[in-house]
Amino acid sequence: MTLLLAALFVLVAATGTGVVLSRDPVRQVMAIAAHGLGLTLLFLALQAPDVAFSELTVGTAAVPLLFLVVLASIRNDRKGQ
Amino acid sequence: MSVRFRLLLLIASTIILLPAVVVLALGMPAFGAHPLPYGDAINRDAPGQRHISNMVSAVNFDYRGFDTMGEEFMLVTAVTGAVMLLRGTRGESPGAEPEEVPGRSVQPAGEAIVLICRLMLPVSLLFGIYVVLHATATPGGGFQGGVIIASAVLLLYLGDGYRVWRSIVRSRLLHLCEGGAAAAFVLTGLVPMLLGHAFLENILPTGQFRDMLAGWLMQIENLAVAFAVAGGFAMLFLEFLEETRAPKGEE
Amino acid sequence: MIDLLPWLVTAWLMAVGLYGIVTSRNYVHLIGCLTVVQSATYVLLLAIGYRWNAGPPIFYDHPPGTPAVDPVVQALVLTDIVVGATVSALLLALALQLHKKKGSLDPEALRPMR
Amino acid sequence: MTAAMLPPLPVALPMLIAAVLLTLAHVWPRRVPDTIAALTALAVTSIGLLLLLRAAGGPITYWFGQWEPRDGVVLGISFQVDQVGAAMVTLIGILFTGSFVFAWGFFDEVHAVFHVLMLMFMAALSGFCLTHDLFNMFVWFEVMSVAAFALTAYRLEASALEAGLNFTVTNSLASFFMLAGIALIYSIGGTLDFSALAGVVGRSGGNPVILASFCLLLAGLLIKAAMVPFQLWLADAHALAPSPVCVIFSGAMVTLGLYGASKLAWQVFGSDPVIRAGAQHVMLAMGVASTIVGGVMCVTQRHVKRLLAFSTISHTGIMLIGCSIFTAQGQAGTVLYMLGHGLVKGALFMTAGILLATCGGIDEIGLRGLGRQIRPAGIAMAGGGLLLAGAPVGLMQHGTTLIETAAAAAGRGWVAGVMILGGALTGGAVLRVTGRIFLGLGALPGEEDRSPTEAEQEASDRPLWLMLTPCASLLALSLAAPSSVETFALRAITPFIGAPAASLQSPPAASSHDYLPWLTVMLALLIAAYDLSRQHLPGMLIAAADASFRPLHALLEAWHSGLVGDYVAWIVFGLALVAGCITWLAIV
Repeated sequence: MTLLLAALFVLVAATGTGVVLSRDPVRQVMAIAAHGLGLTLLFLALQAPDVAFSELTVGTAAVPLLFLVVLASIRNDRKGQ
Repeated sequence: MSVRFRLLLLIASTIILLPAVVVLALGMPAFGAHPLPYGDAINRDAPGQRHISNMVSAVNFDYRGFDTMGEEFMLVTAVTGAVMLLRGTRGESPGAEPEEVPGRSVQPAGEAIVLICRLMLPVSLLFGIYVVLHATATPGGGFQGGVIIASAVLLLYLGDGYRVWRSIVRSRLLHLCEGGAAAAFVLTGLVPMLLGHAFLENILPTGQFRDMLAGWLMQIENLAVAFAVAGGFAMLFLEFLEETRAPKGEE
Repeated sequence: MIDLLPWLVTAWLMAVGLYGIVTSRNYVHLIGCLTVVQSATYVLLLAIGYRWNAGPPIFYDHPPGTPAVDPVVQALVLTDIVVGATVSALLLALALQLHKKKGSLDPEALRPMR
Repeated sequence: MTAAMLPPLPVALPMLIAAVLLTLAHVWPRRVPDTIAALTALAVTSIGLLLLLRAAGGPITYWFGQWEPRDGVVLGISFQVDQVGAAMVTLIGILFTGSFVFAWGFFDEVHAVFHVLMLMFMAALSGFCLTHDLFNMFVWFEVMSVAAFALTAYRLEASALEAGLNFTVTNSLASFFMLAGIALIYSIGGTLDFSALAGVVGRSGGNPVILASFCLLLAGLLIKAAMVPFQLWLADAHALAPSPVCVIFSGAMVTLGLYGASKLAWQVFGSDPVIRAGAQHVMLAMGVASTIVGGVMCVTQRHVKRLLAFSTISHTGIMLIGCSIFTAQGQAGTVLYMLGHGLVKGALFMTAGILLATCGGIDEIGLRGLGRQIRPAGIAMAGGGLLLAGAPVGLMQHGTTLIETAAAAAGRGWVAGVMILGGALTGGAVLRVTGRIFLGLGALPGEEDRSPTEAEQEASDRPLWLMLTPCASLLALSLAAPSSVETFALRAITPFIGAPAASLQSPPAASSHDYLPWLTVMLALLIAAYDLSRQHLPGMLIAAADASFRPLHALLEAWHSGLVGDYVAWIVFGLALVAGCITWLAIV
């Protein structure tokens, strides 16, 4: 258990760093989803299934989707001009 | 100010904060082994007092229900603000005719995709409702279930396309979902008060332990949250997706 | 080691997120960094509520009375995650509108009243 | 309905109305939301007044869901209504009533979004004032922030959107800091109730975790209160939000950050001598810096709303100085100053709104002499300027007297000088604006010519009297303070600072420096007169004065760069300074 938790804590730190370091917005969306997934696993290991569930639906699905939609419409905007 | 100057500021801050963080980390109570009087009291008393098995829901919808009311209104506020910003000059009238953005190839969705989406829609809708209803027994509840329901509705867009999605998902209906649910939550507080109890006091019978519908007033609050979250997220999806289309008649 | 790790990870997520915000050249990227700072607070809260060899605070499969972790912090985080997402949506909406008006998302190019 | 039901109502009522408006506004005639919103605000005002009366006998505690503490464990959330909190709720109600009347017919959209957001804003501000639970305080802090973010960008113009983004990013960080602080103290105390937490702090004095928790909470709340070096977001947000919203921002929201900080410092962390000493020094330093920076920036602005925004920073700095004394007298003075400043600043932002509506602009230099047709607005603005400068009447002056006496008693009489400087600079700036716009003076602009400005306009089809009435009422309310208000404030402050009633101090002897208010007003008039008569003064003098002042102005203006990266870097630096100072004092 200790090892698993330690590994997941490190994973979350790594994915969070990934979100910051991926400067290309599209790649960043993937990083955000990965970070959300990492958090979900960590929360599960921390015995918080409710929170993990919430993070899974929001952090790995809804928020990245909104980011993608925004990026798509920005691309459209560029083409329109 | 240049980025270099900002980084200097950050480095200076790090030099000050780093020792503080180390001292703090060393001074923190032992991970996983320190007393948690509040949580323990809930874990000890809530099953008996509230007859429900999910302690997180007990905290959210009963002991600290007032916080959840605030959170629900925060959600409604944020969604209202985002929708106001997105509609902006576009106005509210739905583009009945899907506009096509020049230079963007619009392929009709393949039949397989349409089929999968149509199949997935009821399944995920049911799953969302299941998650909502099991708030007091097992992991799940209005917050998570609401997001799932909103995402399920989004499958309409992916499968059947813009026109069907727009004709089924009406923003007025979503406003009703959100606003009505928020009003219902306040009423679960006000009605007990008008009957001579405290604000948000759980005056209904709490039902059987481990029963799906245990904790009556909590169920109502849970449903209110589910409607607000589902309505709010569906509204966000709707307005953001609308943005990917050029306004009508601009070509 | 595991005693310190949660707190150090929290501090790291905060620091790296703030670094990202300060150096960001794209508002969408900046909003992503903001969610990283926010995730730090979730990790901190849940780590504080954790307890070794205890189950989730849901007494469906285990009878009440079995050791369980703190449900209060979980309730706090649970609501905040969903609400945090809507605040991100608000920020994205702001950024999107701004891009429509100014055609740019670079914070260095966008300064109010100037 | 009985009186025992009052405490939740300032929150529940506006929320219910907001939810109903959101659901039904599109089927109602246009003016219905205006009416309902104004009536709700009026109802909150009267609830605040009733609470003020009922709390006279001691604070009222209200447990939500009937979860009273059992066996010493606090299970639920409570409101604790003392007279200070009730007075703040009353102020919020008054400001919102004024703002809704002022904005009558201003916002013509179908969904009454403006009213929904404003009502949520009001509920959150009231909840923030009354709550006795740390996480609940955070919830209301977030709700008020979110409503404020959306309202800032309401005009949907590029600048307003940028200001909204900067505001959202900085203030979201503030709430993350607060949440982290809450988590830290929860790890030690295992409770969220103020009283229970105070017990925890008392038991485990000097614990670094509690120290860190205090630093994070203080930083979060002072970002909201816009104290140097956290102040950078404020000028953008206030300058670009619609004027009815600015009334609330400056009058209530910013000062509530300070109110929250001092509430926590007294009610939760008050028993820790290290934190208290640290907070005294940090608050004093930040207060003095804010007063001066705000004052200097204020006097060099030409965009009237931006000018008023900087004056808010300056005056909030004065309030922070009042908090930093940590005596009953200083705190009582701060509360009076908050109330008076809220009313005066609200009225001033309304005069700015009148300019936007009738003259179609907000740029002081561009509007020179154009205000001659709306003389009553000029009188209101001049009155507001004199009150800001510290004219010896009204609530603000009573607050100033108490703070100055308390500072002298604590051996820091010199802060009176800083307060005079702040009052003179901000009052002088407002008087200069009045003279230039309404009298057509000051043909040759000074340093303010170099400040940023922007064309702006607000709906112009509203009758002048409708906008002037709330403005004049706010000014009249701030003047209608009987001389017994100081005694009243000293009595009301005892439960707020958690002092036993026995330690109640006798009312202060009349200040021995009766000439001080006049000195400030004279200084303000001098500053305004100098700026307005530049073309008549010898060129050598002007050039010398400008040359010595310009670098300072340029530096400060460059600091308020409008770049979110800068703002966040300074926030981190500010957090480091706060933490560093308090840690240093803990070690020494």
